[in-house]
Amino acid sequence: MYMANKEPLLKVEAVGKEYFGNRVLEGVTFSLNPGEILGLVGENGAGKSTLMNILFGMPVIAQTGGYEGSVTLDGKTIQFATPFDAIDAGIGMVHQEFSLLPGFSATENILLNREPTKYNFLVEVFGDRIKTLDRNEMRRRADDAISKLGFSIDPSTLASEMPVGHKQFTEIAREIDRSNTKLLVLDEPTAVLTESEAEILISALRGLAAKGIAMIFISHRLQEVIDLCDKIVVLRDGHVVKELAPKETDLFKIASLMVGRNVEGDNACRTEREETPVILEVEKLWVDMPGETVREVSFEVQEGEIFGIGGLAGQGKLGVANGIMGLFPAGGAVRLNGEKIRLNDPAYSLSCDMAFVSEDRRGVGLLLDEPIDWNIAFTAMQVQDKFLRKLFGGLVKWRDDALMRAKAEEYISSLEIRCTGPKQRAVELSGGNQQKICLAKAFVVQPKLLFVSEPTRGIDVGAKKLVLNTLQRVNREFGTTIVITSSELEELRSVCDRIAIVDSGRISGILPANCAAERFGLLMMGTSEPIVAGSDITGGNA
Amino acid sequence: MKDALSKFIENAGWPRIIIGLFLLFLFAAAPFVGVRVDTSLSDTLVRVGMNGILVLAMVPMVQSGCGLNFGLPLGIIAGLLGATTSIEFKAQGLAGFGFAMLIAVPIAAVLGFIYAQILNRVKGEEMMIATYVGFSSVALMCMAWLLLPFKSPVMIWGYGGSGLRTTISTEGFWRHVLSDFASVRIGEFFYLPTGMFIFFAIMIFLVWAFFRTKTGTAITAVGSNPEFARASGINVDRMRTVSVMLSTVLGAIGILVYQQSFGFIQLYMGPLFMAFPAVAAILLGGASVNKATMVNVVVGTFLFQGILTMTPSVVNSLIQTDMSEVIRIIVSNGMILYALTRKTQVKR
Amino acid sequence: MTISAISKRRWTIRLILLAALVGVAFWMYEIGKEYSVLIDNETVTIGGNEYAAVGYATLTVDGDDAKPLSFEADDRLVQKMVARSHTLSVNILGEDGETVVKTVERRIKLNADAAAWMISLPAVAAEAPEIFIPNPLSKPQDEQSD
Amino acid sequence: MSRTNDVAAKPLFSKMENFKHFLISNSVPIIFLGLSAFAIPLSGFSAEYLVQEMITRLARNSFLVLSLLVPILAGMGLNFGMVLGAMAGQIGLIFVTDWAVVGIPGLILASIISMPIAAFLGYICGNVLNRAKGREMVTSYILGFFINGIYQFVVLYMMGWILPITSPTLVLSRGYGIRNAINLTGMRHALDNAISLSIDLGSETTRFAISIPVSTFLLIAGFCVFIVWFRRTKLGQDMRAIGQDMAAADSAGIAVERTRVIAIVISTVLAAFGQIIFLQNIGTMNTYNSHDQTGMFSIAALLIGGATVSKASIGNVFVGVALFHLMFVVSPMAGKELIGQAQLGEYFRVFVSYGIIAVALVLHAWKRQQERERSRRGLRGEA
Repeated sequence: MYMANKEPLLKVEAVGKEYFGNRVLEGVTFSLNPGEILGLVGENGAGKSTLMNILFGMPVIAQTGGYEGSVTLDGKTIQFATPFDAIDAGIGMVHQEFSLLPGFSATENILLNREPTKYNFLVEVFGDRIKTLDRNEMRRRADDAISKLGFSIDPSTLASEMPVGHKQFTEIAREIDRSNTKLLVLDEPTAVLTESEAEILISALRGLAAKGIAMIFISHRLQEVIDLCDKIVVLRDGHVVKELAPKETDLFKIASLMVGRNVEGDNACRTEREETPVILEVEKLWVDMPGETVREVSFEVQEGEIFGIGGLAGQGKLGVANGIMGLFPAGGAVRLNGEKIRLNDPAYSLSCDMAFVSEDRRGVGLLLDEPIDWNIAFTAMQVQDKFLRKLFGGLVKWRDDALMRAKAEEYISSLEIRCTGPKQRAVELSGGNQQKICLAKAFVVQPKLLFVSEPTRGIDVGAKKLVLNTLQRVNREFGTTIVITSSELEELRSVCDRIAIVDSGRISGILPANCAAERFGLLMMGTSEPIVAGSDITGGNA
Repeated sequence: MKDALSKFIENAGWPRIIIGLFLLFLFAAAPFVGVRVDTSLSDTLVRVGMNGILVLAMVPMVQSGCGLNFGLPLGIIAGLLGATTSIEFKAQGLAGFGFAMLIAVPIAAVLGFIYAQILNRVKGEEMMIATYVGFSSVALMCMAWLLLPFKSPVMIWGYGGSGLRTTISTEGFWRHVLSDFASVRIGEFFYLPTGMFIFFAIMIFLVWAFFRTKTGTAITAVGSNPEFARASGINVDRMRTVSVMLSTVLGAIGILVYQQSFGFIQLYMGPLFMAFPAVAAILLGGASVNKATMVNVVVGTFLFQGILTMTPSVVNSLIQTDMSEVIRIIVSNGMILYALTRKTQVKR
Repeated sequence: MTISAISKRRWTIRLILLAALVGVAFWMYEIGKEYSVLIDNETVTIGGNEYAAVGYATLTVDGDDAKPLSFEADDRLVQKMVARSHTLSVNILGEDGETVVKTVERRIKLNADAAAWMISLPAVAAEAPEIFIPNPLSKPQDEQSD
Repeated sequence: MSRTNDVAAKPLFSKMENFKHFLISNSVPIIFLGLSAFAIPLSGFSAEYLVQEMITRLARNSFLVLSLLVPILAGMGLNFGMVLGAMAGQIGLIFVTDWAVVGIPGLILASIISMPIAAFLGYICGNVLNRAKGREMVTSYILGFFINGIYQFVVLYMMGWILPITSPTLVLSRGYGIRNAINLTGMRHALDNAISLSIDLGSETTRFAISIPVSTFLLIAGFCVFIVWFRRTKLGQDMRAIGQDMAAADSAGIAVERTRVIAIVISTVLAAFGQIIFLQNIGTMNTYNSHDQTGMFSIAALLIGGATVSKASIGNVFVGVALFHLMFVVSPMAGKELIGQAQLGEYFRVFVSYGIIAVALVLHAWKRQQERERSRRGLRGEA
């Protein structure tokens, strides 16, 4: 399929990257020939996006101290300062988010800021931008790019009127139109497509590869990766675990490589907890949370349990807690201690002794501009009338600042929040300390059921440990039932009793936390068929 | 020391410091150009009392994240309706003033409620819309002033027989009822409208107290981060509605206080631009587009009214030209512009 | 063509156009400037020659017959003229004020400080070499008549 | 894995629905048409008078309103900062009046003088607006007031003192500062009358004579051609892109901030020319007020023509100017006939000017809020 005798188009050698002492990539090495398709797979946080950011010259890389190792394109070592340098060098990238202009036609979108123009005299006065657009040439080039893809879109359709699949094709056509594109990076291009659309895209990509364009294909749909790619690179924890040829592998092997770790083949795979009464019952829950849609989810949580919800980003795991707490439009039945919870009403959910630590710490979790004591006390004050003094026979509910400060000081010492005092504004704290405030805010309401989403995202190792320990302690000491949602499977496995994996808005399986990691891995890949424990997967290497 | 100074400058912002120094200079220069400091101070204080509550009317909306209340004319209209009605009924003295408030406040509450429903649908663009809602309500009321069936001869045009006059004197009704209450006169030139200040202080206390209650705290949180408030079970739209109604009611009370001191009720296009000095004053006092305190109100009103009082007298004597109008325009709008374009804005 | 050559050409063209714009501005000033010229019909002495005031005369500027100015002796009238070069035609009338005794045409060119001068009608009538005399009113007289 | 892609399902409009769509999308002009149809007979004005008035006012105002189109194209909303251009135009006129340059040369000279001033003010405005993204309108509105203060400072104190203005008809008797009213006698109708056409459609019984300022309309037509052409240039295309999605345009390598500044500069310079055309028709200039209402009236006219904050066409301009001024002319008389007070009609038109802007802004913001909510679900949210 590719010309093996030529020098590789792209050589990535020993690339490493650290963010603030946090190692995310190390010694990544692979190469890519013209016309070759490389599949890049790995869990969230395996380092895929960092690698792509390096390749594409995203400013964030340079701002955080650059990277180690070298990247060679066409025999030249590259060091891009901006994505535009990368584009000039012949790297095209199709991002996960569309960047199409809704009111522009397919043609205009494909040729955005690369429009062919015609000269007129005013150019001499006002510069090149006053050139008139050459509409015919634009149309011709758009047609060209689209037909190269082997797909038909009417070039005059507005992007706002296109189905999602066509938008994706338009995005790709935009990269193809660049005459110099040698390497195309596709980040989850099939995620929004229907199966038939995805098939068309796959065959179109094959056609492109045959014309000599190399590709890096990032997808969590492993079957596609196996079908399309010439070789597969598996990333885990910033390392290349293995480079595989698709012929010599299968879904299970890749999945186990991705999640890796122990392969003891724990046949027991059952929870040691004693059964307790069900506290939370979720039945056919759907949640319309942007980017994290929950389609149909049913599960039960037992009293005193720590229940984990895992899964890949964008699959809907975050939507569950947000939906139950009423933050996004939701439907279905949720029962707490057998009583039905009214959805879409945050005040009601809170009044049922449930609390929520949001994954969006700065957006939802904190009053950044207010002091720490406000942040901690606010929810309890509003929902449970704590920190209030009743004046004039309850006519006036007066805020009790002294009590708020005392409470804040209590949590500052018990959670080791590093700050100048209860009056420091939340915005001035580090991520870990902010997260502790979010936890304190939830603890103050003394919930029976606590939802915690992404409790350790973006905080340093020490704080991570403290946060998880605190959760376990609260669970043990107060018998608080906790539902933790996290992208980090290992974290879930270390603290939870049982873990549900969400894929495509549905629960693909619920397993005790001590089950083998690759079983969770397969569930994440959307393989919901029950696997006989101890079968062919036990032999996976690390 | 140097750090403290630069930090102070950073916190206060250059425009505020320049204007503060300018005012200081005006007071310092006054005796040298034959302007009496005690008269100027007295004038300034009277105007602070007159305008203070209108500036205070900015606070609730700023705190709830609705931005600067350019829709203040709406509250003023309610106040005007109260004032004209009380005169129609020949209500006099403190009771008359109370009667005017009694009429104005419910009207302001209703107008504020409607206004809030509009603002809740246009989050993020409140200010421009508030401006034009204010303007169009003033124009609508212009027609109403012509048509409303008022009969009192002190208010309607002498000859035409119908339609209210553009300015109506409150003389003989409730002119200076607050100002003269326990007022202090020191010497020939210094006059302190104690009653008005007591009233202003009460209002400030009430607003301050309101923001220490459960609801007030919720409103502050809505302004600080609406998503956080929502996740804490707060009905964001309701809190915004409460704040807008409060602002509008304060606007109505504010204009009544203004009128009793000023001595005249200005109808028709009079209220059109009244929001701007109030907005400028609170910003001058150190408020931002989404945070304001009582200190901001008092300091800002004093600085702004100080400039307005001092420039005509001092600058005129200094350079023999009346530049006060130009200075007023540049200072007030410059201040608003500065607040709107500051990069350090809390994200939404 | 290199980029610098293009930009050099462009800057040249831009400078030329800018100069042209400034030129147009001056040109517009030249052709659009309105002068209020005083025309004086008194006996004057210019360069040693005395020119006696004309009894009756009409004056038209640039052949605009619609609005002739009528002079009697010792009149001093204002005529507005746009741009600098003009042709004055003066009809000297007889005692009856109707019969044209003599017609004089005279091309004049106004200075930028036209307000400091006035035109002596007798001098024009006599076709004297110099027809401008100083304006006795020190301040520029620019009373607009509308 | 089946996913719903209902975005594409675009229903085919039936004829009836098409008509309904037309009515809804043109509801504002239609309402004003109805209002005028009601008020015209009441006012008792003759058709001849009204037609003549409309032609005059179209010639007078269209250029100003057209200058609003470019910033809308660039997604910067209604350019309340166009008063900056109006001020620049007035400064040009003050100088030209002082120099006593009259007629068409005077107008051209005034334009040339106002051009750099307007460009400079527009540059400032554009940069200020770049610091206030998302609230361009309120910022440009306040900026208008602020610059008005500086304008007053310059015109009222600098002119005749530092800036050489000598003509006693302009300078206040105190020796500096410009008088409140300036008579533009020399330039009055200079453009309108350069080529003008009188048509007499009257029969023996009815008089119907109107005059058309052809030259002014030619200039306006030229402007329209410019706008149509401008939209087809690279710069125009970039502005459209920025208007739709600043972030996407930026990631495609378009210089967003610079382009936005250019859009405002173009608008401001054109507004300066527009104000000069406006004032040559009026014939007198209120030094401290003429520009005040320029912005509001132009914006109200554009909105009445059916434009929105984010979308405006040349057609909106002419329909809007005609309808707005029809109402403007007719309403005082209609008010007088209706309740015996001309004042009422005058206040009514002020109310409409403010009200229409308020309504347009509310509708736009509301729609945007809804779209924001919908778009959260759109695009990639479906996974």
